[in-house]
Order: sequence, then C-alpha cells, then structure tokens
Amino acid sequence: MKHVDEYRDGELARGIARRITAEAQPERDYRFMEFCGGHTHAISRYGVEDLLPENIRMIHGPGCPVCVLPMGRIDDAIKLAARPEVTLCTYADLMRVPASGGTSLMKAKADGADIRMVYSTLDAIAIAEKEPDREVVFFAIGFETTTPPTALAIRLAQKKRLRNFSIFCNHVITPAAMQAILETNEGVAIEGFVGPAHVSTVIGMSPYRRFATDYHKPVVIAGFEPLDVIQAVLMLVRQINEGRSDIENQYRRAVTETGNGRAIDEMAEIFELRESFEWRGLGEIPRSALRLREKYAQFDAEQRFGVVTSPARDNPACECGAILRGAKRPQDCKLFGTACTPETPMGSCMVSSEGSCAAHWAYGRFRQLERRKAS
Amino acid sequence: MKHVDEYRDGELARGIARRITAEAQPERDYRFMEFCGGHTHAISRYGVEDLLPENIRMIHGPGCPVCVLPMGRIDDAIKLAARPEVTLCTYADLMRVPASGGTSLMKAKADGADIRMVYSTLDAIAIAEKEPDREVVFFAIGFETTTPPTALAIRLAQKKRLRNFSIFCNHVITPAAMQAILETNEGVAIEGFVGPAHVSTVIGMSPYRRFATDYHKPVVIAGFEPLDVIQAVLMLVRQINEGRSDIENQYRRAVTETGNGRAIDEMAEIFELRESFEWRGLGEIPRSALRLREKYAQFDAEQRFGVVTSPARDNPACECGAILRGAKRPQDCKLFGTACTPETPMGSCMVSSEGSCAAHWAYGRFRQLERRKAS
Amino acid sequence: MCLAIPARVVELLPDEMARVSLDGVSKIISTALVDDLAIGDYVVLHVGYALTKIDEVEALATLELLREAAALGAAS
Amino acid sequence: MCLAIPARVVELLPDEMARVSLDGVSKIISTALVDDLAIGDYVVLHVGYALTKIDEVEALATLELLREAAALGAAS
Amino acid sequence: MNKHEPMGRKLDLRNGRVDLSHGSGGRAMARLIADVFHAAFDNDWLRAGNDQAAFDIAAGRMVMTTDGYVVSPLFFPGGDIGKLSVHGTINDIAMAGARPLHMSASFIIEEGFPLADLCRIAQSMGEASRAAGVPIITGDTKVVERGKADGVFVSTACVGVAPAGLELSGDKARPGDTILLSGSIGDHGVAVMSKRENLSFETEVLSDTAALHELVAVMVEAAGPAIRLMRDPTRGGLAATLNEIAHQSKVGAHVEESAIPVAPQVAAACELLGLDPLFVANEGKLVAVVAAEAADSLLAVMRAHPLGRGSARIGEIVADEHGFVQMTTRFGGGRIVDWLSGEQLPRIC
Amino acid sequence: MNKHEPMGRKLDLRNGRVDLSHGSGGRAMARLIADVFHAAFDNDWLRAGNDQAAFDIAAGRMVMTTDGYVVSPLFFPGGDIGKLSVHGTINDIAMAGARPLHMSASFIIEEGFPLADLCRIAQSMGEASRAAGVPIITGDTKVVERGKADGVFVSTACVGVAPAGLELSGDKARPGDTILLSGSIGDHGVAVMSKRENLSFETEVLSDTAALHELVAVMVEAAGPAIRLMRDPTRGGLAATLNEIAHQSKVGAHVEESAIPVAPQVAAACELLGLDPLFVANEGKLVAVVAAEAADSLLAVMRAHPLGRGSARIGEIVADEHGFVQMTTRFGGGRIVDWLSGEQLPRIC
Ligand code: SF4
Ligand code: SF4
Ligand SMILES: [Mg+2]
Ligand SMILES: [Mg+2]
Ligand SMILES: [Mg+2]
Ligand SMILES: [Mg+2]
Ligand SMILES: [Mg+2]
Ligand SMILES: [Mg+2]
Ligand SMILES: [Mg+2]
Ligand SMILES: [Mg+2]
Ligand SMILES: [Mg+2]
Ligand SMILES: [Mg+2]
Repeated sequence: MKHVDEYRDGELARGIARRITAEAQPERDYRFMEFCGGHTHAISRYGVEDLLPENIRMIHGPGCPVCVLPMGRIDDAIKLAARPEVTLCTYADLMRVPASGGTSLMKAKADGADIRMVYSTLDAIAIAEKEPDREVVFFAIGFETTTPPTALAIRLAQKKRLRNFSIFCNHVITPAAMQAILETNEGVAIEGFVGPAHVSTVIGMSPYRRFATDYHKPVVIAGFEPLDVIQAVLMLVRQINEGRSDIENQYRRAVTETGNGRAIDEMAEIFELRESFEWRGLGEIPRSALRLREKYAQFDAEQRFGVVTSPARDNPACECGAILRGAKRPQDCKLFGTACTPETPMGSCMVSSEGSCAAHWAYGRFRQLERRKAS
Repeated sequence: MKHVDEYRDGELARGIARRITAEAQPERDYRFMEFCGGHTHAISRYGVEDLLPENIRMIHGPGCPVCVLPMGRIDDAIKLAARPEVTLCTYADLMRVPASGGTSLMKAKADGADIRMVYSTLDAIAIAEKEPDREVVFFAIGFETTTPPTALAIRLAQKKRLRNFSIFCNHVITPAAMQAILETNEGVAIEGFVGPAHVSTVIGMSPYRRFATDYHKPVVIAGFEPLDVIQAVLMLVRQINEGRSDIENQYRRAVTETGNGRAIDEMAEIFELRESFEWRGLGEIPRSALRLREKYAQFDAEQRFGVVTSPARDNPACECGAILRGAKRPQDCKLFGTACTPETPMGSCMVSSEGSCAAHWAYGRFRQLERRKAS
Repeated sequence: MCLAIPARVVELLPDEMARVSLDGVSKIISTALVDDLAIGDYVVLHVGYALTKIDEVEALATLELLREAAALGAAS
Repeated sequence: MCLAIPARVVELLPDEMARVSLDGVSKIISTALVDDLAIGDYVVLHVGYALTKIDEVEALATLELLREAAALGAAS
Repeated sequence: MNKHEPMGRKLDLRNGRVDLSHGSGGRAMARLIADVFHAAFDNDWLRAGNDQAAFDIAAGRMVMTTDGYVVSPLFFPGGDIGKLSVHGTINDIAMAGARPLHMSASFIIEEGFPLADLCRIAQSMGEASRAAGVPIITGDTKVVERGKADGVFVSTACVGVAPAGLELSGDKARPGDTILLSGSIGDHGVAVMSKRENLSFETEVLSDTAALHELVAVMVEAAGPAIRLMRDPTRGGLAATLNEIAHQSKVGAHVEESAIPVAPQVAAACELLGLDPLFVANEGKLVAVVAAEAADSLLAVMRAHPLGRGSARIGEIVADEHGFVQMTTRFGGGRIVDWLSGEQLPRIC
Repeated sequence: MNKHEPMGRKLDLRNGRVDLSHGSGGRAMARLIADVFHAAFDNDWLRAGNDQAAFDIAAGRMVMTTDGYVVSPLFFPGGDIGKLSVHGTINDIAMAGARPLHMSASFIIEEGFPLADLCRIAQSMGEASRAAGVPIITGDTKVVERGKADGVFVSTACVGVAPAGLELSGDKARPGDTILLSGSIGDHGVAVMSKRENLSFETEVLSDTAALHELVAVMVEAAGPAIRLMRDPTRGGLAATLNEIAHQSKVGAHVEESAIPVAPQVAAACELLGLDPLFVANEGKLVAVVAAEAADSLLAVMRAHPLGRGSARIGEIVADEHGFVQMTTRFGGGRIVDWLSGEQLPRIC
C-alpha cells in the first residue's frame, strides 16, 4: 500500500531509534504526550516503545473520542434508542462502552432496541431514506476529523428533504482538550506533544500556536504510522534539546498550515460552540464541543426528543479519568485485567481500540511482565 | 365428551340405517342435499355413506363459506395484505385457497405480506390494540354462524376506540343460497335438504319456511354429528314417503324456532344486505350477502382502502361451480387427483376440509375404487 | 367454517366472558351472544364465542328418538 | 475513531463521489470535502469521505528526511 | 491476570442476555460455552475443548441421524426444546433398532435471548442425555442478530450401533404384517399448542417426549428380525408415518380407529381446534410393523415396558397399488387417512 | 391417482418459494426433500427415505463433530453457505487427523426463501460432498415463519475414523514445538464482508473454503505422532486459534508477523475497515503444532499439496504461565495477540 508501507519499515525505524538514543541526553527524562488514540494504537500495535530508549516516556493522551465521552451521553443514546420509533445509527466503536447500571449499546440492542452499526454517515442517510417510518438518529461523536462527514450528512438530509433524520451531536474540539490538560497541574509534567494527524488535516496548524506561545510546549503534528511517530519523537527531542517550542509538521503529506477550508466552512455553517461540555476525566471544558445551529434545529436529536443529560457516575474504582489526563497508567488501575477486560470493560478506555487500557491489554501486558522479571 | 360422543355411536347408527333401509322404498331413489360443509365433513369422516342403502344419494351442497367465496375476493384480500401498512388477520381455512395467477394467502405470506392466522375475531382485536401502528384488517367470511362474532368485534373495536381496525366483509346468507340452488334447474333434482346446524342456532327455523311452502321441499335441520345426519335422513325419507314437505328440527338441543335473538339484533345493528353478491358456482345472488352499515364505515376495509373487486376467472377445467350446485361430483372433474390435490389445489373445494373435493380426496377415494372393482 | 363444539361453563368472568371446559380442556370464551348463563350449562362454542345454550331436555329427547329408531331398525 | 487510510482515486463519479482503490480493493466514497481531485490522486479516506489530498512532493520529502535520520542513526 | 483460568468474568446467568459477542469466536464465546454448555452436559470430551470428539468403537453397523428443533414455545408442559432435541434424535437412531452412543448439538441463538433460558435448556438437555446414557460430546454455538431467529434453534446429530443382522427400513412392510403402536397419540402436539398465544387453552396434557431406545432394545431382543421397521410418528403424526410406510414399501395399510389410543383431553383439545389426533405430533411413541406371527408376543413385551404400557395392535399392512391408508372409523364407516395438508399447526418440533 | 409415484405436483424450482406447508410433515415436505435435497445429494441412503442411515465400519477410533452455519450473505465470492457447511465440518474431523466418512445435514429455512436459492445451496453441498468423497446420508428440514430466521441456516455433523495411535488434541502443544500455517489468512472473512450491504467494497478476494482432509492425510502419513494438534482458524481467526491452543495446553506462543502470509488485497481491505487480518476468518487453512524436529519435512509435504502451497512456519510454542500469544511485528516491535474482542464482524460462518 503506497503511502502506508513506507512508514512501517522496521529497518528505518531502528535507524531513527538509534538516532533518538544518540541525541537524547542520557541524564534526563523526556515526557511526551501523544494526544491521539491513533498514535497510542500505532505505538502499541507496532511495539514502538520497544525501540525507544528508556528515558523517553510516551504518555497516552485523551485523543480518543470514545474514551472521553461522558457516561451520561451514552445513557442518553440508549434512552433514544429505546424509544420505539427510533433507529439509532452508530459507529461500531461505541457499542460496548459501559453506560450506567452495567448496560451498553450492545446490551440495549440485545434487549431489543433498534441499533444499527454503520460505517459512514452516508449509511445512516440511506437507512432514513429507505425506512421513512423510522426516526433515524445518528450518534455523532468524534473530533474535527469526523465532524465534517456529519456536517455533510445534514446538508444531504436537507437536500433530500428527509424529515426523519437527526443527529445526537457529541463532536468535540481537540485544542480545547490539549489546553485543559496543560492547565491541570496534577500528574506528570508534559514536555511536548505528538500532535493530531487527521484532525490537523482539517484544522491545519494554526490552532496549536498558543501551546507554543502561551505554554512553551513544542508540538509536532505527526501521521499515524509508526515511522511518523518515531520521527515526531526525534523532532520533539531536538526541540527540547534546543530549548525551542515550535509547532512543527511531520505529516506534511496531508497537513497544511491552514487545513481544509471547505471542511472548516461546512462545520461552521452547521455547528456552533457549546458554552461548555463535559469530558470524561477532564471535567467540564469551556467552548470544547459543538452543537447544531438553531437553523438546523430540525436535525438536532437533542431538541427533537428533548434530551436532558443526567449526571452519571463512572465506576469509582475506574482510573480512566486520571489515565486520560496522563496522570496514571493502565497498570496503575486495580481493576485492570481482573474485573476489567475487553470482554467486561469497566471504563471506556478498555473499549476503544485507541483507549490506553485496551491498547495495554491487547499489546502491552507482556512488556510490563518482562520489565518486572528484569527488575 | 358429553353432547358429542352420544351422537357418534356406530351401533345406534347401524340400527337407524337398517330402519332407513326398511322404510325407503326400494323401487325409487332419494336425492337429498346436505347444504352444509359441516355435514359433508361428517358424512365423509365417519363413512356415513357406507351405512346408507344404495338408493339414498347425498348431494353435497354449497354450504362451505370458503368454497363459495369468489376468487376475486381472495385477490382483494391479497391486495390488502400486500399494502405495507396492513396486517391481514384471517381464519386459517382461507390460507391455501387459490387466487388469480396461482397465488394464495399462504404464498403471499411467504412473499412477505403480513398475514396472521387467528382463531377468533378477539385475537384480531388484540393485535390491533397491541400494534397501534398497523392497519389491522380482519378477513371476515362465513354464514350466519360466523357473522355475530364479527359484529361483536366491531362493537368491541368501537368501545376500545380502535382507529386501526377494520373488516373486509364477505359474510353471506344461507337461505338465499338454498333458494338459488332450487331455482337452478340444471343437474340432479333435489328432493329434500339436510338443513344447517349452527347457522340455524342463530337464525332459527322460520327462514326455511318458504322452501316448504313455495318449493315443496322438506328441510330437516340437523346437527353435525354422524347420528344427527343419519336421523335427519330417516326423517327426510319419512317426509318423502308421506308426501310431506315440512321444516323439521332434528337439532332441537341447540336450535329453536326463533333462533338467537341477541345475535340477530347484533347483526342487524352492524350489517345490511348487499343488493347482490357473487357466489362461486352460483353466480350473482340478490340479497345474499352483508356489508357494514354506513354508520360503521370507519370499520369497513372496503371503504377505507377503496377496494374494487376485479372479475377473476376460476381455472376453466375446475368443476367447483357445478359441484357446489350439486350438478357434478368431485370424481367428475378431470383434474381431481392429478393436477388438483390438497397440496396443489386448483379450486376452493379442494382446500376447505368441508369442500366436496377435499372430503372426497381425504376420505372417499377408496370407496369409488371399490365400487369400480365391484362393477 | 361452522365448526362448533359443546363445552361446559365452569366459571363466569367479567365483561361477558366465561371459562368453559371440554373434558378437562378449558378455555376462556366470549358469552356476549348468550343470555342467562349459569355454571354447568353447556354452550355451543364457535370461533371463541358461545353461540347458544344446549337444551338438556331436548338432548335427552333426541337421544330417546335415536334409540327408538335404532331399536325399530334392529327389529326390522 | 480517526482511522483513515490513503486511497487512490480511480474514477470520478457524479454528485461529488469517486471510486478509490487500495491495492486492488475498491470502494465508492464521497469527495465533497476535497476540491480539484484528479484520477491518480491519493486521498486520506475517513468514514467514507475523502478528508484531504496527499501531497506527493511532501511525501517524498518526508521519506527523504526519514532516510537521512535513519542513516545518521546507523552511523551513530 | 489470567493464568490459564477460565476466561473473563463470570456470566450473569440470572439476568444476562446473549449478545453478538457471544458468537464472535472470542473469549466471550469461550466463556458462554464453558459456563452454559460444558456445565450442563458435563463430560470430558467437551471439557477437552476440541472442535471434535473421539471414541472407540467395535466393528459393525453404524447408524447416523440428525434433526433440527424449532419448536415454539421453547418451554411447554412436559418438556422443552432441549429435552426434545435429545429424545427426538435418539429416537431416530432407536427406530433402526440401534443403540445410540453419542450426540452432537449445534445451537443457533438469537441476540437478546435470556441466559437463564439458555441454561435451563442446556440443563434439560444434559439431564435427558445422562438419563439416556448418550453423552453430548461435541457442539457448536452461533449467535445471530435479533429478528433473525426465534430464541434458539437446536440441531442434534447422533450415532449408534445396530445389532448384527438387523436391517429395519421403511420399505420392508409386507401385506399381512401387523401394525403396533406404543401408546396414545397426540399428547406432544396438544401440549405445545396449549401454550401458543393465539390458541391458548388449558389442559393437563403433557408432552410425551421420551427416549425410546430402551423400549426398542427389549423389542429387538424379543422379536429380532420379525420386526420389519419402526418409526416414530412425530411431525405429521400417525397419519404421516403410516403414509410414509405405505409409500416406501409400496403397500397399503388398514387401521381400526377404535384401536388407536387417544387420551380424552387430547381428543377434546382436537375437537376444540378442529384437528384430527391422527395428524398431531408425538415425541415418545413408535409404530412397529412386524410379522403377524410375532405380533402377540411383541405386544406383550412392549406393554411390559414403562414406555410401552399403552401399546396396541392398530391394524395391518395390506396390498394396495394406490398406497392408501384406510381406516374403519369408530362409528363403523370407512375412510382414507391421508397425509396432513391444510391445517396450520404451530411449530411442534 | 397416485400409484406410489413421487408425491404431488412438481415444485416450481425456478420461481417458487418455501412456505410453511413445506415444513409440516406432509406431502409438500416429502416433495421438497425429494426434489431439492435427494436430487442434489444423490445417494441411496437418502433415497431410502428413512429417518436415519446405516453404514458398516471397522473397529477403531471414531471422531464426531458438528457445526452450524449462519453466514450472511448466503452467497459470497468463492462459495456459499452450502459449500461452507460441507467443508467446515469435514475440516473439524480432519483436524483430528481423521478421515471423514459420512455427513448429516439439518436445514432451518425461513418461509418465503426462494426455492431457486435453496436448490443452488443444495447443489453446492452435493458437489462439495462428492468432491470430498463424504456423502450426506441423512438430514432434516424445518420451516419457520418469515422473520424467524435469516434465509436458511444449515447444521452439519460428520463422523470419521482416526488412524490408530494418533490422538491429536488442543492440550498437546509443548514449549519448543513449531507452529505451521497452511497458507494466507483472512481471505474468507474479507470475501464475505465485501458483500455486506453496509460495508460493500469490491475486491477479487475469494473465500478460501476447502475441505482439508486430503492435505491432512498426507501430513499424517508423513509426520504421524510428531503432529501434536491441528486446528482450522475459522471464527476469531488465527488469533483465536493460537489463544485456544495456549489456553488448552497451558503454554504461550510466539509468532513472527512477517512469516504470516496475508494477500495484498486482504491486507488492504483490513486497513480500509480497521480490522486486523489475525482476527479474520478462514475456511480452508489449518494450523499445525508439531515437534520441532519434524517441522521442516512436514512443511515440505504441506507445500507439495495444492491446498498447502502457501504453508509457512510462523512461530513456536513457548512456556508462559500467562498463556500469552506474543508476536514480533514486521516493524520489529513486540505485541500481544489477544482474542478478538470488540470489532463487530458480520456473520462469517
Ligand atoms: S483498566 Fe478498566 S477500570 Fe481501570 S482505568 Fe482502564 S478502563 Fe477504567
Ligand atoms: S378437483 Fe380441484 S379442480 Fe376439480 S372441481 Fe375439485 S377443486 Fe376444482
Ligand atoms: Mg428504538
Ligand atoms: Mg401488509
Ligand atoms: Mg433424523
Ligand atoms: Mg426425530
Ligand atoms: Mg423420526
Ligand atoms: Mg464449531
Ligand atoms: Mg465442530
Ligand atoms: Mg468447523
Ligand atoms: Mg474448527
Ligand atoms: Mg427429521
């Protein structure tokens, strides 16, 4: 696969890793957060950490939209799906996320709710067209990458005059979350970010400027292939060593300074900022999420069905929150691997393949054991 | 079973049969029509003909509501069922009746129409209550026996304010059909009737008077057990021998002179006579069927869905018509047992267990063979 | 279609319903078409509705007639 | 959630749709978010939509940087 | 962390439901199989966890059969789909005069099916299989989306061994042979129908579901090759079985209605629904066609067995080029007993 | 009139549909079975029309298995549910090192299912069974109402005989053993998924569905008891199979990603859908765990067989109290290969 295989070359990776080892100052530690779950997944799946020197520590960030969605919103979606007239369409990623009372969309489906897994918003539109008697609600979640496809679906529904299509909007804003992390002083200090890949194809580089200027943190936007990540780490090490804090772009093949203007315009047309929105682990973050503009109210499932989100408490023993803030690691959670496994997740981080706990479960456990043996 | 087993006693039957043989004049034939399919069924199932002397010939009448329903009305029901919003409820008897183009309710169901078999109109009402989004249409057919339960269902739907229940009315009138048979001069002359059992529990004896007065035909109302039939035959033989043509009542335990007044009132409240209605085999018969009164129009599927019955042609080789008039017997049909079997019926008489062809297929074929061998 | 069967009323229920029994098989039916039902009565049951009561006296009379005719037949 | 993959445009279709191919696997996607697509272009494909075009020149430059860094690493 | 222990967290067998993950081939499926099926069937073959099971056999004649079970409702008076799926398949082996050895079970489960019901069914199967001495040694589980099945479907297969020299087959009936029936007919079908929502009536009739191989064993021992064939009158009832025999053997049959046992409540329920008990399904009865001279002694042997107490001689095989099954009615007349057609029976097996 | 001829009028196999009468136990059912299944499977056991079938066997070790098939769609590139139901069950017999002898087939059909599709499936089964030399000797047919199934479900069972002294089992893997794989992975699952309405993509990937018993026969001949166990990586893919082995044998495994063959189109489709080929189903591949010293020669034997041309040594069994399956990635890092969990795969078998 062109533009893929080139960035999975282990030979090159080992070369760059040696370069990192050579350039990293042995007397100090480097702590970088990869914001995106996509990076977390790549690091785990390809065993990138095995190549990096011991003094470079990757901190998994909250960049997994499934993980940061508060439980109350999953409860809302289940309530919507339970309405007899509603067909809830969702990306498969959300099916197993724990909701209140031990339920989930998967279990609600088994209980009889009409829940369909879709690959694209286009599939949800097709269902609404084909089944005019059903109220088709699309469970919209995701960062700026996933928001434009939702915006276009609403445009399409409008064009097709669909009266039975709406979205339950949970789209959130990446830079707002990065800022929230920097303003939390708990846990490990982060010295730099591996910046979002596909989010940045949409929003470009400029929204990250303030992290360099206001917080003096270097950001290197990087692709989701393992070589992209390793190269970004090298670039971060160099910025730290040189005392710089710039916004750099490793993912030049897909990300430009200004992003995708058309996508930005589409989002701006349909959505507006919410005053505030709750993120799992990060709490309420002002101006961090989107809702439909008033003129698109007919497509807004929250208005259409009078959704009122009730506060919902995560399992108190689940450390997802601290993990999402970078303050703890999966292995610090008492439930990890015992009560909490991918089959019986207690928190969202064990569900999404981009979640830190799931990644550690699926790819990383033996590493911890080996270290334990070695020590 | 009390009131059942007593009337299935073969000993008694043989005694009465001997009495019939003794009383029947050997030099002449007696030709009686049992009007009802219920009688036809009893005669076949219990082998009553084996007991009767050769010169008493039972002619199967048109008293099977399934058999006399013209094909166009089955087509109508299939069209109703094919409407996506409609759930058609029907007595199971109708499922395999051939409709135009080789189809049937059974095949329409297999093709995806929402057709449910019910035991009672009460079941259809329950479905309408439970599934308010469906247009529940009850395929109402039957003689005066089956009409009061339909009338009561409409009363109940009204009381429950059901807006999604209607009936496709095909109820027909027994005496009108008996009269039509007497006015057809084709085929075998009928000398007397074994008169309807359960129809008469509702309408009583008086509607048959004109057959005695105007047509000079004896009628003996009889129950549906084999001894009832045999006794009625004896009573008919006696009337013939004595030159009488009276309306007699063998089924006194359930039939009174005036019938069931409450049931008659219920029917009169809901239904009115159609000017004319088509009967399979008998053609258009004036004032022979019922429709809903205007004040119950909301429960009338014909009005609600604009049913317009198209003329439909039975298979031209099918002799159902002549058989229903008593002019031919199943074994006179070229299709009997070859193209036409209960699995692949060509006419309605092969479908209903009260149909002459089905009865002959299921119970009578060997008798014909034995006669053939004997001759 | 006119299939009907005698069943004994074993319990009167609200809304003109009743429980009937047929040799130990019991079923709830509508009695809205029949007046003055009592427990122990036999009714003619058709598509879930009682059509009429069975008259025990007439039933015995009919059986008597049947037996007479049969006896005559046996004698003949 | 942000899973996306480079795919080559092999056919432009009406209504801002296109057929893309990924090593012989082909799929119809929406190109409504991307201007001026031509056959042969690579796009980043996400949940059925092209998010952006891939810049071949920048891709080559990135690979060059990677090779340089790796070569330096090998030398170190 | 998992050190070769049973996988994942225990299932909520009381309130949980089957979901799609239980059919995905992952840890959730392994757990379902272990907690529900291995627990209920309880044998080492299953616990070995292989996709097949092995057993030693002697040389001889082996018999194999399968049946699918789709009965609705799943639980009915006197049994459930689980018990039925063990008995019905054992019986098809037994009808060859063979001794059933081992069974397999394949489950197709609808998403949302209550785990408690699945356990009840599995336990019922386990009991039936232990009681019959025929272990369920291998199986398979699939889960389909809600609305793509009806709770649960079970397909079982069974192998057994036939005694040397005994080759029962549907084509072996000869004119003059006697037809024996092991007991009253219609119980199973009536028990199932009594619980159908749209028929609902109340009766004390229980399904006759039973494994007949032990009855068969004593019959084979007593009469051996004088038995031409045996068949269990399941779907389509006694009428279908007699017609199948007539069709396969190119003969006719003649039976006496008064000789065919029907329980009063079964007869009553049939009157109520307009059904003929001859067409109603049985799950613990057999029809045997046997040389006339062996009939009396075989009947005595059958009656001495608990599952054959109600056995009766119901008629005989006759020559008939048309293959008619004729019956002398209790009333004294004659009729044909045809295959079932028309009546819309609920799913009874 | 019917003089022992086939029953009733011919079915309209072109335009007809299955209706409830075809499952009622009457003449319509007999006709369906004769015209569709007997015609397609074409053997005397079935034509005998009994509820079971008999065959002679020698003394030895017998193996039995069953599987249910619920794949959607029913027809997919390279195969259909019929072929799958023959191959998949034969393969479970073959994985014991055994020779498959006879099969049974149980059909659960949804009212309204086109007869033409049923014939196509039956004929495909007949071809597969003849090609494999494993006749389908007994069967069963049920029809359920529309909306109570998904077209057709098939459950097959198979019996076979294992060579004396060979007892393959999932618990026999030992540290140091070599893991062999008979070819590329993921083809079947990708072929099926490519036809799912909500995923629809186009590829030339065909299902690898195949009966592996002949490949197994040459392997057993060549390596005999040096083979510890074999397993076909179906649902849950290679990942599930390796984890099952680790779990049953209480060992760990280590595999090399670069040694595991994946066709480029399969890899591409997986990238597109965010799947890992390790979790995608196969229907014509096997994993063999074999004593290290026999691995080279066995690999050569496998590669010489048409169904094993793509065979590869993919890793080895290691001691591991946690039962981890570890993998060195093509990239050079290490990871765990866990059971599938989470991804919502369509029904693939
Ligand atoms: S292991 Fe489970 S419970 Fe613990 S933090 Fe992760 S998701 Fe939460
Ligand atoms: S046998 Fe068939 S075709 Fe002939 S009259 Fe009877 S129903 Fe009609
Ligand atoms: Mg809903
Ligand atoms: Mg409809
Ligand atoms: Mg069988
Ligand atoms: Mg059976
Ligand atoms: Mg059987
Ligand atoms: Mg299996
Ligand atoms: Mg198996
Ligand atoms: Mg298999
Ligand atoms: Mg297998
Ligand atoms: Mg069977």
